[in-house]
Amino acid sequence: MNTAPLSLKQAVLVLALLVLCAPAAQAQPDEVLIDNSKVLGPLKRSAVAFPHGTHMAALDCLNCHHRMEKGKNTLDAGALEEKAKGVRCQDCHAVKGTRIAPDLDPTQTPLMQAFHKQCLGCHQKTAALGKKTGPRTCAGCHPVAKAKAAAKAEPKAGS
Amino acid sequence: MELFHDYLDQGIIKLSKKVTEPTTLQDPCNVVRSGGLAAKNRHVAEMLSEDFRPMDNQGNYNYCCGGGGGAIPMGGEMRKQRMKCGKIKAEQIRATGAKIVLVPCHNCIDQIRDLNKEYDLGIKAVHFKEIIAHNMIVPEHMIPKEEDEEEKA
Amino acid sequence: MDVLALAEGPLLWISLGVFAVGLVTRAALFLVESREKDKIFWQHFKWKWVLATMAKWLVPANRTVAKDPVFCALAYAFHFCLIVAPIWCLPHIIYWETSRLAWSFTALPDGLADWMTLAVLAIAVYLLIRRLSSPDLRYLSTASDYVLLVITALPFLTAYLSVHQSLGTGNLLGDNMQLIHILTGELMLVVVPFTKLSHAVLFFFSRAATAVEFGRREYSI
Amino acid sequence: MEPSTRSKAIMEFLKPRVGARVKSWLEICTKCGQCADTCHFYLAADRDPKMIPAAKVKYLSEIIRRKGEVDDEFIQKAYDCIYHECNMCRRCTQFCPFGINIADMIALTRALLFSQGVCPEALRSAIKNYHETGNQMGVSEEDWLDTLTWCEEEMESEIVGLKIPVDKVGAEIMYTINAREAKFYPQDIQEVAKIMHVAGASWTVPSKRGWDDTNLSMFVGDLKTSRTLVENTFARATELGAKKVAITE
Repeated sequence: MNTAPLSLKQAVLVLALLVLCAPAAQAQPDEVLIDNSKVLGPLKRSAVAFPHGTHMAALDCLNCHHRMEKGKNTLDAGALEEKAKGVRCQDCHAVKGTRIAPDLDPTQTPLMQAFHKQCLGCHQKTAALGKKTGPRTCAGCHPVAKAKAAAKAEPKAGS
Repeated sequence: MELFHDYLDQGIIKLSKKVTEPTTLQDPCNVVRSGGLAAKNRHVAEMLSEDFRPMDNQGNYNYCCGGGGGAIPMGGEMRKQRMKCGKIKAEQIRATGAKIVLVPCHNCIDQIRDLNKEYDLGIKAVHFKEIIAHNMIVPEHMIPKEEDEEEKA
Repeated sequence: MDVLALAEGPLLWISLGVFAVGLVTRAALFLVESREKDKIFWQHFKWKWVLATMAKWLVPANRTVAKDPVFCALAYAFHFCLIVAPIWCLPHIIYWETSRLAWSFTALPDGLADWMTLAVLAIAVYLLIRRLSSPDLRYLSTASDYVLLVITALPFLTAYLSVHQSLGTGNLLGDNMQLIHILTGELMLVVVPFTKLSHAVLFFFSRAATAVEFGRREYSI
Repeated sequence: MEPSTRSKAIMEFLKPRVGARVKSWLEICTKCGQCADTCHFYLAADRDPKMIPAAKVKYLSEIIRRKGEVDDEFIQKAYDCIYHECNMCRRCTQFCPFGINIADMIALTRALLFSQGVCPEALRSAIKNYHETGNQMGVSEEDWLDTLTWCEEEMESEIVGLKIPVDKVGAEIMYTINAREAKFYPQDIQEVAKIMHVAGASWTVPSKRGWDDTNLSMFVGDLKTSRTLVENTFARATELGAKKVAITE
């Protein structure tokens, strides 16, 4: 058992970190805005601007995208296309009742927790090994200034 | 004290009269705070008095008179401090306007009598037993008649 | 391993361990030593009195509240916020969720946690001013009384600064506020068992001891 | 006495007596100051911080911190505080949020000083009297019985049939007094006799050690003498088969 979902042995499947991921040959968006407000309701912290490109440069797709069966990631990297089912995290991990494919997540890890485990868990683990890695603080991924700007912008747009 | 309470409460001892002057009551630490007799203490005082005037903090949270913890039997060496710290008790007594302070404790009574002199309280500090013995109804057969007559004569 | 990894990894576990084991040890030592030296405590022990004293003093239902309502109201609020906010604030729960223990529980709304943090800070400032302005408290206080008040308040101050990035980004302090928060929090946890802050558990034993002694005069419990 | 010998003696005295409670109390006091205005010494001294109950235990904590290594001047200061600035009334404990028992610690400090031969002279002589006669005033058994007899005689003229029953076996109440009454306030004895007689009480007064219900040795922490005194009284009550012991207060 460990903080990183990749090592969750009991599970059948799990998530996709991100909104998209196509075959490696295709052009990948460098940055993806992770905004799950549709699933989670209004966000408490700013949506995460996820640098997908930077991750692709350092990691394999299957380091993050996963579908665990008997401790093995059985996801086919070649099938990772942007709109494919099972590519995005919320396809399997969701808050209760809104899960698209509940049978695919027997660990019942809610979406927000899945993100935190996947991102923060990996960053922490990598940092503990002394390697360069991404942010490990709340504001590192959810900058406060952005949230404030968003909050200001919204009422203006409404008026 | 508890015994006196029960005697008075159960009518074993009856009083011929109550104290008419305003009274107040000391709560000795060892009888009240440590002895748990606050209610009975007050009840005795009320049974003995016509005009009972409780002090501030009457009962379990009353101040010490300043004579406790060996202060009285320490004698002279403690006298100065005893008079000083007793100021609070003296003020409490003065605030009630009472003329008689009922004090069911030998330590407290010595201290309060000293305070009376020191702070000019104009009060008399007395034990319950003094009032009871003085004001109770003595059955006819116990009163020596001849002597009474002799005195009158 | 960088400082942050150290702080949120081994140091965090060590400080939580020192805190928990320390307090349990203090409690155990009290029981063992009192069995030996405070026999009177056990000879007269009655749960009735102990429960009565807790019911009076764990909530503002005692005579000291009547004597000094302002101080007591603030002191109770201080302790309530001090305990509740750190346990039920969202970022801390996320730490539990991503930890090996994978504990998860419902968080306080962010706004409420924020207000509780500010309450702890405001009351800490009040306590400091009170300590500095009263001749009595100045006379009683030793350096540790001031230091411990600061140690207690710091995690709350840094929590607020960190959550709101109040010091901005791109500067040493602002960028490292979460690290500072973690370190100050750990410092507080570590000192609790060894200082007057051990009243976190010893409060219960001290109150119980006095309740047992005052037990037959139940008003005094 | 050499300081080092004294410190050894002090620590030996304290070791079995500083238990979990005292240790916790000395440690957890947050100096919140709530005890200050509960103390009549503090209030009467115009709120002198020195008189705050929480400040008065500093001698005990200092002695423990210094491992008993204290000089005569320190002992004198401690003496002045614990004897002249505290009545051990426990009012502060009633208001302490933690229930810290200051009076207990003052009593322990007094006992510690007593173990080092330091205590108020008047109390020392009372203790001597206790040992010699069983009462604080040094009243001999003869004088005591004498006092009772003339108290009885004087009262007989006021109340018909009044008796002060001495050593009556099987009486319900054994009455004890403050030895000061025997010496200075005999009318107290007479008043009680009158009340008892009118109430028709079954009562008695012991003639031997135990009739003085004061326990001044307690104030200096001489628990050995204290114990003997209490044992005396209970021994008399047992001998006389009394169901209750009434004390003079």
